[in-house]
Amino acid sequence: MAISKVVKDVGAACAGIEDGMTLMLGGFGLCGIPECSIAELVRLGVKDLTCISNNAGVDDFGLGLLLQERQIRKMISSYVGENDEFERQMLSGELEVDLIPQGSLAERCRAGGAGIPAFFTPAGYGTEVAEGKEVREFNGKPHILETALTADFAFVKAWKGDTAGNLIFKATARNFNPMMAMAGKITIAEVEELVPLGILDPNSIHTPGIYVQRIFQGSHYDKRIEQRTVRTQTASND
Amino acid sequence: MAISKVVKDVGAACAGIEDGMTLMLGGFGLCGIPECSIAELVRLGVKDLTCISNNAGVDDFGLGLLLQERQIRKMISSYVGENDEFERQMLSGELEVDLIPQGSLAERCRAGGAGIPAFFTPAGYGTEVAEGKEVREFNGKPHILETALTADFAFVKAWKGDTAGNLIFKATARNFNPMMAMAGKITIAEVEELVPLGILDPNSIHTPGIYVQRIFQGSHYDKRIEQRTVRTQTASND
Amino acid sequence: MLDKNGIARRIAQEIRSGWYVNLGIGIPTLVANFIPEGMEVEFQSENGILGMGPFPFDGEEDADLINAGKQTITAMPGAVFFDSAASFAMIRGQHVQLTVLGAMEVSATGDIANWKIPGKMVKGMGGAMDLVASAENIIVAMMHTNRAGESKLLPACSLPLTGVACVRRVVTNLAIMDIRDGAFHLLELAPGVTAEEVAAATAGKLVIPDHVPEMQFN
Amino acid sequence: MLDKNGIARRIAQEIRSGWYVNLGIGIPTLVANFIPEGMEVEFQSENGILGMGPFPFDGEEDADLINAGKQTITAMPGAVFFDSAASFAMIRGQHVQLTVLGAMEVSATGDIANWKIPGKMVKGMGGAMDLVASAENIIVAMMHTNRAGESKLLPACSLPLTGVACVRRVVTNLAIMDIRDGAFHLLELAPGVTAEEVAAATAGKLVIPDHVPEMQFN
Repeated sequence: MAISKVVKDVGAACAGIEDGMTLMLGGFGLCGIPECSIAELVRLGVKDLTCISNNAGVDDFGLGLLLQERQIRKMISSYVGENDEFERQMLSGELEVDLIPQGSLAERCRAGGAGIPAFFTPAGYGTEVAEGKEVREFNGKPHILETALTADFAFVKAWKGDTAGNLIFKATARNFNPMMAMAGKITIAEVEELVPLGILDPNSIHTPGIYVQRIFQGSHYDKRIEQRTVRTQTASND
Repeated sequence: MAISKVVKDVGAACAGIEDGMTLMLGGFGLCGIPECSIAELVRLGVKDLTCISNNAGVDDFGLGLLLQERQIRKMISSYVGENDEFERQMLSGELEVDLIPQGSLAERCRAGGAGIPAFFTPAGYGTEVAEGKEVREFNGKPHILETALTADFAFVKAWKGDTAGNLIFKATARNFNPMMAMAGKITIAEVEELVPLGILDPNSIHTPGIYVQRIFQGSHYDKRIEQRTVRTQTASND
Repeated sequence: MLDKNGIARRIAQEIRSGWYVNLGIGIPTLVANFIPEGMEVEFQSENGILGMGPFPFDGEEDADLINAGKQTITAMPGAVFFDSAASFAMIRGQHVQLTVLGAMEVSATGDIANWKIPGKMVKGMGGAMDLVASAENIIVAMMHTNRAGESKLLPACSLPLTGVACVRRVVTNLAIMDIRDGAFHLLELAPGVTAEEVAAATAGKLVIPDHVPEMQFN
Repeated sequence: MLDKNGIARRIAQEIRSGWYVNLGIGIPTLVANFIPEGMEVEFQSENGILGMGPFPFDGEEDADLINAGKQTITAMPGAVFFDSAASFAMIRGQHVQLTVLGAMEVSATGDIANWKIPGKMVKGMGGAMDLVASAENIIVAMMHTNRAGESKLLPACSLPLTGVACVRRVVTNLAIMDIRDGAFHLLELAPGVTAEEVAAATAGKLVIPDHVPEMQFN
């Protein structure tokens, strides 16, 4: 019989999170971020966090909310533009920042979940990203050794999830969520729609429930758009 | 506009396959194997092949058909039981065999497709699989360095595919097919059902068309069952 | 003395609610038959399914739905299918709480051999090397002696190894033993079996506590 | 002299049928607007889509469907969504035939810098380091000089590098140049631009052949 991962709300989901922990948070920009969990982290007031997330949100949304409250000691990301408070904290030295190539970040999370402690990649060779890292040539091309990333807690946001923790993401809101789900010692999934067992097609699951320890029905999704770009009806009729 | 990968039949799909090439073939046991392509390889009579496949078929089906015709010089697999001709050729030295742990085989194919030339895994440490390989300790546990696998041609069998080469596999017939699709210089997909563009849910594709160079509508699938196991109606009514 | 079903039944009692379990070919496969109804346990098969169900009814077999032993199976509600790389990511990443597998030999230091007899039989390791190198909790299910009557619990394995220092517990037709500090530690005896009989059938160092209880089946 | 759209239009002519193409933020994004109707080309965006379409109509934006520049987009028939690890598997594995990206500096040896100005601006490299280290075919799209009028085509980059010896071709508002043997080789001039003007705006070694044709737009 399937293992139930359902907890009653975001409060129950976030039990056990402490100061100084390492957290992973899914999302790309503001797309597919665990909005409810971030709000709860602000409410809990946990501090000295190391946050692994591709981006750092904007000033008043996403991880920007934790930055405003000075809850983050270190960010591990690939791109941190579009956030004035972030830039201020980083340039003043309040915030430690580790910038990682986006593909290496994704693969390092997957490796952390997949029991692969290290792998070689060409990304970053010859740049400051390679400093202190082993370099080895394969097929005549230099590669650097990158190590796995894991986290005490991983937070992911899915479109649909069932009681066994199986998750389906929507469109490009998938992004880093599946790998971070793999790499969390405890992975908390918030979903737009929590469905009973047997509803989701077993052939179309993006994250198997084995990676999810707690799941809850999220609410009040803002789903803010960072760069609203549209074309005009006329242009398309040409 | 999507890139069409459709070729008219298995003959067109297999153009360019030559003696001495390295081929990958998806499938686990007889489940999810590229039946039409294997039949064509027999018909073409290409020899001295190196075949990378989790298993070697049975005497009269799957890769066993190529073994019968002595077309394979070397097999790279994880499990080769259930095949008398295979055992005879191996013990007589006619056939070179490289046995690889199943998880390492899968990951090495993925690595080959993903541009990761090597990675560390604990599998096989302390066994003959580790002979000649670099050993390194991570988190107090010894790991061995495994390298990527690629192939001149990869053959995969999918349940549904569209003209852009996007593939969906069914149940456990997925197995090695997605990683081998990634690792083939030319990947040939045969499908039970070839559908027009826009029919498959873009959220539920297992193998994106970027990995598929040629796709064709397969026919006459035998889908043989290796171990038919059933329970009786009465037993279940207890 | 236990038969194969008895071994499987005893191992089933080791399984806890909330566990993901990988069962190998042979005796381990039988373990699934003894999980209490309603217990939250999911079976993983490394060819690509989580939530494996019982064998199908006659006529309902699906060639596309098999387990790692190539047997036709069914999927439980909440099951998931995935590819082989994803499957071994779960295994290597230690997301599976228990692995049960058979063996040809087990050593008193926890080594296991189960994939090759040089010059005679080479079936391959399949997923066994990944499983034993990765799992934190491995139970070996096997007969205590081979067909020639020789002990399969040895000071050191004579066959090519599948993994080193990885087996924690062995359940045989005679007994349950834990492996630590270079010895088999007798935990429970099969019904009707004496510690002396286990000692006689065990070539590796065997530690016998003062009191060894008989296995209980609930 | 070309404007940004002119640069994008000229780069579009480099694209061949059957190619998968990754377009970076800025000028590269505009390239998609100049692909002939019906040409078999698919755009990849590294946040997880293959088969990216044009911007949505007003009111049809979907917060869950964006490109790597965080802009709302649409999906073409035959599009696929995937996760970030799968996306960079495609990129790192060289399954994408062309990468077009912007730069702050490019050197005559093919180095590129586009992610950091020490002490001033640190936005991060995003996917750029993976893209430039992996792609076999990289075109840089940028203005020939910066706002201060200084050349962006240098003997060596002064800013922290994004990748080394990776850029093969540069398309600017003034010209197209190939990079090889430690020099920029002038291939085509933008309409109304002379080789002397390009030479004056190029700090790195520039090789000017006897005859340099003007860009043609079809």
